[in-house]
Amino acid sequence: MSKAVLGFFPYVDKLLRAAQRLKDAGFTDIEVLSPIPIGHEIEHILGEKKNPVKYFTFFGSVAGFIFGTLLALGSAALYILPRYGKPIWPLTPTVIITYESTILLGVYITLIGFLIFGRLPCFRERTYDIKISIDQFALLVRAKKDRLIQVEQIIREAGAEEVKRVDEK
Amino acid sequence: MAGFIELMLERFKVYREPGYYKRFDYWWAMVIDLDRCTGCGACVTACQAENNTPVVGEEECGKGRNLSWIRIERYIEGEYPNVKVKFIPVLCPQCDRAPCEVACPVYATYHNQDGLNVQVYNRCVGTFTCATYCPYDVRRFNWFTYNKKNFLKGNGGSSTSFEPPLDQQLNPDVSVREMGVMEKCTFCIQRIRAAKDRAKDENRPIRDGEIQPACVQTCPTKALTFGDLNNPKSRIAQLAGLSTAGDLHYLRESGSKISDISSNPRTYRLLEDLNAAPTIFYLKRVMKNGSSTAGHE
Amino acid sequence: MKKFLVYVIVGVVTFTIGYNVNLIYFPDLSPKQPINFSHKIHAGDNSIPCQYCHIYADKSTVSGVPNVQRCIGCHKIIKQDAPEIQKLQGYWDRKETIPWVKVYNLPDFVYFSHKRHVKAGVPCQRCHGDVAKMDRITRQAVLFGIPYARVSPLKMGWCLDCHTNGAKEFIGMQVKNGRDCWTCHK
Amino acid sequence: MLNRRDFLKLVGVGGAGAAAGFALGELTKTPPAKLIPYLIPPEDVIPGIANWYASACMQCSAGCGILVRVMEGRAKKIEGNPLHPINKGGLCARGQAGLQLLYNPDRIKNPLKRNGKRGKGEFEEITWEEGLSILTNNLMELRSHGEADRLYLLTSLIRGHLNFLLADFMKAYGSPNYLQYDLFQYENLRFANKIIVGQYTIPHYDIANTNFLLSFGADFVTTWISPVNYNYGYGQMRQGEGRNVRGKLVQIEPRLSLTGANADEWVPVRPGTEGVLALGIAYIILEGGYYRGGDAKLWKDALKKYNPEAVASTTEVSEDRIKQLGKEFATTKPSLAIGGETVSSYENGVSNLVAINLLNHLSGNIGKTGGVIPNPDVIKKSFNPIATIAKDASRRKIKTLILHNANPVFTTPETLKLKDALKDIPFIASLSSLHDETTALADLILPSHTYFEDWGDDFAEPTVGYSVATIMQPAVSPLFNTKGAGDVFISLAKTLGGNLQKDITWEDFGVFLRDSWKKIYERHKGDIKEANFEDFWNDLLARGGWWDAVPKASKPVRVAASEVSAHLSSEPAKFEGNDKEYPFYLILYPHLSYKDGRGANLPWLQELPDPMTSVVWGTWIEMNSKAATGMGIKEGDMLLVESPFGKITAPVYFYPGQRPDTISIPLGQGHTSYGRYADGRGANPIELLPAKTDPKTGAIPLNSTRIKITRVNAPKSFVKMEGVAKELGRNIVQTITPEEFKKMGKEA
Amino acid sequence: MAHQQQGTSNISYREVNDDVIKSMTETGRGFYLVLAVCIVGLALTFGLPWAYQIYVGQGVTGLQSPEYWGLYLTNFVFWIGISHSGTLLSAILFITQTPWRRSIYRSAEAMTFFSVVTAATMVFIHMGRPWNFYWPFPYPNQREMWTNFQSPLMFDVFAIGTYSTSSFLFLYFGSIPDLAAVRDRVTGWRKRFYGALALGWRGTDREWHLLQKAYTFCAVFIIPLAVSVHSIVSWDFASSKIPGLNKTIFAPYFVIGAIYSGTAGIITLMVILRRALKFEKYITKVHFDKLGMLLVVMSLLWTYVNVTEVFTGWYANTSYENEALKYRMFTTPSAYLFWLMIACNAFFPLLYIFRKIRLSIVASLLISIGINLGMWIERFLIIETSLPRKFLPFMWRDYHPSWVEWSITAGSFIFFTSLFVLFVKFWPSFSIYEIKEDIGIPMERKGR
Repeated sequence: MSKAVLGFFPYVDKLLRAAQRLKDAGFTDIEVLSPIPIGHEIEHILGEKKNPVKYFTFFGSVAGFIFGTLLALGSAALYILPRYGKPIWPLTPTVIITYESTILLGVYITLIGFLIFGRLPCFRERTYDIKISIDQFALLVRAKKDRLIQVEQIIREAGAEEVKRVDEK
Repeated sequence: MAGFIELMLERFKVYREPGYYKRFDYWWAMVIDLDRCTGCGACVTACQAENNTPVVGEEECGKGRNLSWIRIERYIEGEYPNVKVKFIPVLCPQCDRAPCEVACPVYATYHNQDGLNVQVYNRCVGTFTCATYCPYDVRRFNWFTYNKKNFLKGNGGSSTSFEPPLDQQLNPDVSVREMGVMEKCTFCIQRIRAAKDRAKDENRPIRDGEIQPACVQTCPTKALTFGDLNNPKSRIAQLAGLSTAGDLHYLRESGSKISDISSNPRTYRLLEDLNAAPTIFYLKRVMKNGSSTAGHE
Repeated sequence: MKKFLVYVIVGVVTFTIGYNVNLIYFPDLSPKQPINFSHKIHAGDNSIPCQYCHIYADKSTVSGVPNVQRCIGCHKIIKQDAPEIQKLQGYWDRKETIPWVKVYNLPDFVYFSHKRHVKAGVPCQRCHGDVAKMDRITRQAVLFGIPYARVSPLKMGWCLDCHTNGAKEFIGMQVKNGRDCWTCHK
Repeated sequence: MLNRRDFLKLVGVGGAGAAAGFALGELTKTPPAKLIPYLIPPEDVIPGIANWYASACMQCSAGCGILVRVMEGRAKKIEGNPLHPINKGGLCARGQAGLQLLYNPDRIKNPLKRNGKRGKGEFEEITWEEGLSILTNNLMELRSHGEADRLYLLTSLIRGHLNFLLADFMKAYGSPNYLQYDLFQYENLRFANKIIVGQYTIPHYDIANTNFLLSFGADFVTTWISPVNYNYGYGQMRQGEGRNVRGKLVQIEPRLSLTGANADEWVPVRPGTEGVLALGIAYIILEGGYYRGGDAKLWKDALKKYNPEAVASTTEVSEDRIKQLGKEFATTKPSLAIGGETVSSYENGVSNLVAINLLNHLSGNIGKTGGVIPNPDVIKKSFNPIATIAKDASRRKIKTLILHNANPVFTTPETLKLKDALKDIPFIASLSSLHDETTALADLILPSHTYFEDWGDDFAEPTVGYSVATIMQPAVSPLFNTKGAGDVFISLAKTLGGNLQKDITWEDFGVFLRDSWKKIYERHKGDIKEANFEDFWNDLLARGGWWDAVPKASKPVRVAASEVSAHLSSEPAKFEGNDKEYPFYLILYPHLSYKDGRGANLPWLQELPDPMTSVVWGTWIEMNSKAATGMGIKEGDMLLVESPFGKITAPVYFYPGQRPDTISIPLGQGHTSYGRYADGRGANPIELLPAKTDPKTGAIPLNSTRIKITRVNAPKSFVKMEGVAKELGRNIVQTITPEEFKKMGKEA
Repeated sequence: MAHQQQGTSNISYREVNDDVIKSMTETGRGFYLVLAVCIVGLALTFGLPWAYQIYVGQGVTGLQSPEYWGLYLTNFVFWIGISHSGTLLSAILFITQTPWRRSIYRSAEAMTFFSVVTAATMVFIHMGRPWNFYWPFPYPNQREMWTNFQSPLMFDVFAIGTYSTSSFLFLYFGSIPDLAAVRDRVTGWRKRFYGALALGWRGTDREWHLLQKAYTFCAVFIIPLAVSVHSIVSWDFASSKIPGLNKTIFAPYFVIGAIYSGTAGIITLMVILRRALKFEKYITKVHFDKLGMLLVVMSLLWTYVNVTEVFTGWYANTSYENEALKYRMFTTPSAYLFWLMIACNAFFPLLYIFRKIRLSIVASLLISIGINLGMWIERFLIIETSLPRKFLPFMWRDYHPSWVEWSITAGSFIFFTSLFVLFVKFWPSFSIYEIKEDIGIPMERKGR
């Protein structure tokens, strides 16, 4: 169990200021909790986030493509029933099935990727405050016990309305 | 691994074959001589007797829901006194490139090795697509459970389609179709099956003329002929003017008109321009004043 | 309120389970026959060939139940005083037919020909199990005294098993057009 | 969370649910199917394998041979007997539908005794013993009163050995009144043939081999005399094997029938003038010098008033047309002229038919292949008896009437008052399989077998130039508690005693039939050559009949002009009703599927679309749309049709193949007591007819009145299967011209 | 971040939460009334007739030979069409970062999902043997039977399956932050319910980042998917040989029609929601203005493809096409419908050219309902004037829908409405966080 500091800001520019100062002071484990995405602003300060989801998208689509092709052609070969004077393995209809399954698995696996990297779903209690979902922007800073006071100080100075220490489970 | 790839390539070649069958085991076909057909309707009743097609009653007939697998279409041209009446029996022509086959999502209809367009009743889920796609309107649907439905309502009487003891007539070789399935002419496939069974017992191929579907059998004028088109000596091959093997190959491979191939200038196929390649060959009716349409050169 | 809901849910779920358990695990696989006819005695102990009684098996789609005359033909002499034979005698004297209960039943849309299978050399036991060991005909397959499956499930996949390649193993013959739907459907 | 009590409750609920589900599963299980073995296996029956029994079709009087497919004792299908010379394997829709007669739900299942007022349809079931004893007692009483000749027996057309048996029975009983009745008995035709061909029979019209067929209203494709045979002939005539000329068919009739639809030319003649037109053609033949006989001069004199101008004005057929027809008929060899039901059904039917037959004589078609081939003589049938019955009954001459499958009440006009006359008969017994209109008036109903359940035979008439007999055998065991008519009469004879017992000694009809066939065998004729009768009999049953394919050489008949012209009338047929009040000619014609109405109780036939109109399940009125202009009539409207004698209501169908001054209505519907499929359906146009029968032949003239129509508001009952009957240039039924066809033959 | 004034900037964040959550938690009598009407109506017009149809058979419909396709298929195409705009529009506007999207897209997406569901039920209602509904799905089974992937109906199975699940996921993932917001405000069973749905969302920068990325990918996928869905539906018809159906123009024709009807559907829905939930401050006239402009564009496009469709038939000049066209355009009763459709879809929407009309809520409502009526007629005519004029004139026969079909058609609308009513109650029907984005990021110094 470690300790962390949670500071609430009503305004984003104050939060950004606090984050910048913390960064300058050498704190790295900074998390922002917000009711709306403020990704662009915060990325300037905390650095660009990696986006691993795109690989999921790519491999999901490829998997969907293969799945669709195999399903359409494979099942046709399993039980040979000719129809319409067309081949058992027609190309045009297969393309459509493949197209749809590419999208299907693409979407599914993208979202699975999002869940995995977003560490969702997660139902154990984590540091949170219901104000965040309304209008409060919060900075969650994890640091060694002895430096917490410094963190509190920086956050307060930056203009936080409320600062509290929380237990990080 | 190399073997597997080779196998797959080989498969690919076979499965990319249009129509899949290079040659049907038998190629059942029918020739209908319109110059002989009088439109008497014997075939319609014979079919109904053979294939357990229910009677649906006046009301349902009025909705076009009669289940006869063969019908006589009658076209009248002209006004009194110059009236031209023409008849044509229409039944499922077992198209080689049947539009219905591609429509079914569950494979309830497909093409078998005998060149028949087959309907598997108990696989049908009833999407109606095959019937909609069929240019010949020969597919028929079981709108009700006919052996439960009283079709004489309003006329005082009460009767189901197979009112006992009428049900004792039902042909055990043909299933009684359930509500909600599509059905159509099978070229009396139960007779084909029986003939194959017999031929197998006697270890011989099926003889020409051995199989007669109910309509062909009963036709008083012998306007209908049934047989194996693969056999160039068969009666139908002769009648249709398709008596060389080359003709047949050409017929299967190309979408060209039968009049280009057949040696009988009377041979034609119904709605040939739709390119469904039906295997019923009609022989043109001989009629004074010619056809009302430009059917010939 | 909430409890009631739980009860309803539990009730419905168990009801469904009970219903399906009955249908799946308690079908009448070995119905009681009007006469306790034992295939074990006839086909097993006395090694009477199947087609001695099921005379139509190689001629027709149906194999045929032996007619009463045929039963009586032997039992005029054999074991006349056994109680079950007395029952048979009773039917014969009253000129009644015996209402045997069907064990193997195929739906109306299936075409099955005993003749074709018998002529191809498929042993009867392949589908009907080792009737020579059964006192009463049963579709319940038993291993070490524990019922575990059906003798033949009579499902489409099971039929197809032989019709594709399986037949090769035991009669050395491939079924021609085995996967054509209209081989078995009508 | 979950305390003990709750847990137990849950377990309880769960257990109860599972038990209930299990119980429901048990309840909803389908009971196991039963396997019922034979007690003693029938010899030739293998379950699952069909047996075919040869028999004769009794749906009309054509006498076709059939094969009945029987599985496990039940008939499944009828097919034409390919060996049979009449139908050559073909069968018409009515023949196919015979099965529904066998399995008709409205068949009489037990003997019935009348239980209320006559005609009310109240009957009680009795046993055969009771039924037979009622009839026996009645007959005994009649005989003991010395009134044996007051027993009348009225049957449908029976031509086989049953006919002999019944004749024997009636003779031995002492009554001369054994009558047979059918609406279409073709008596007029027989009469006309007597004059020209010299035989009181219907000859064989060799359509198959003719090159020019001139048909005067003969709808031989649908119902006329022997449709399957003529259809076969038609097929051969058009595209027969080894023919180098395609036969031509010209149809002369006011309403385009199905045959007319298949003809190369249709001549819409004014109704009733067909005979005149025929004589006009005869005039051309004589004028053109095509007649080779020595008495040409006499004929010319006799026919001189039938010059083309006069004929053209009477018949409304142009002079050129008449000349062209005459020339073509005379020059095309072989040619054939036939006169059908339309022509025969005018008031002057006989003279029309004589005139038409004369054409055959004049162009030398009689006795020639492709012409009129005389048939072997058959037993002379009774005169069409309906007027007799009506008269005798109303004079209280009839004490007891036994009916067998005859239904005159439906097929005679109301104006003949047959129904009232029957009410005067003290006792009516009916041997019938079906509860028809006449049977409904009976006091005692003894249900008879259908032709699938009974022994029997049939001598086709007309045959194909040589004798043809068809055998019937019980293909199925009787469905209901019925008996064959032959068996009934044999057992009656036994109980009645006297002469009857002496003459009729067989134990049942099957034995009688076999004995009778022994006599035929002993003549050693025909195609079946066997050393002993057993083999002969087996062959007969297997083949379905006996025939002697050697045609008899016909003797030339002397036809004298003076004699013939006595039978000719130069006047068009007369129609009842004046043309001001009743503007339309009425043409009644037998329906393809019901004929005179006998097929109306078979649902397959009800649902068979009429080929010309595609109407199902009802009656309709055929009318040219030109005639309807200005009357505000739309297709499907209900019309009230009135003649001076009666009226019916039926929907209208606009039919271009119809003279505008003529209206046609098919027969067959409008039953009041003929089972659930026929009752209350459509209308019976016979009700429009006057009380007239032909004085020479007793035939009922169907086309003898004029009618008027008015539109009425009545519930519509009009179902037709056609959508639009125009091809719209879609090349659906493709054709080539005869000229092209001829050229084609040369190339090939 | 693009930030436009939409007349919402004076609303506080808290107010947004309050408004949306109030619409979910505070239930007035009106809601129960509507719900009760919906449930009863559903049972009477939808459930009972369908049960009757299953019990007696498809014969209770007016279907017949050759019109084997009737109102059910009309409804199917109609609902698939309606489904189009929701997700498609949402995705397109999302990618193009169009700000006025934010307050309407949630209900538009819901509309998509529910109309796809409605369309799917139509397929099952249309089936002859609906108890075998699972047979067209490819899954391993003891029969060793697979499905026919050549069949246009199988394309449908795949397209609709993909579309419905994808658009549901699109809807759901877009709502996660809002579900979390709801979770934070409610108590009791609702807390657990929304807690589970929110998946433990906290709103960290990482979560926001990933969500936005994933959402963008999905949006990119959804656009071609949506286009393919209605093309595939059109191939059900176009891959037949039937005159009037076998047309290459069908795919764009259907897609344009679908977007058109979908957009009109959104307008109708917006008007109703705005009134019912009193959300006038979020759905402003600006939205109607923009959607109105879009409708003018779609209307012109629709007119163009329709004219093309008729032209191709006219130029084909075969008996088949001529008769089908004649039947559609000049034969009663379909001619009435045809010209009504032209009026509703080609002429009335042109009124939107006037700004006054665009800003008039009543006019918008009327025109959008008119468009949807017209689009329904279009689908009806496509099917019901082509099938009765197939190749063999002897089989021509007019189609008369039965009361069962009409009832189920009405029922399908109630079905859709019921689903939507429940959605409004159980789901944040406006995107809380995106409206907040619209309001703007709170800064101490405005304008930064």
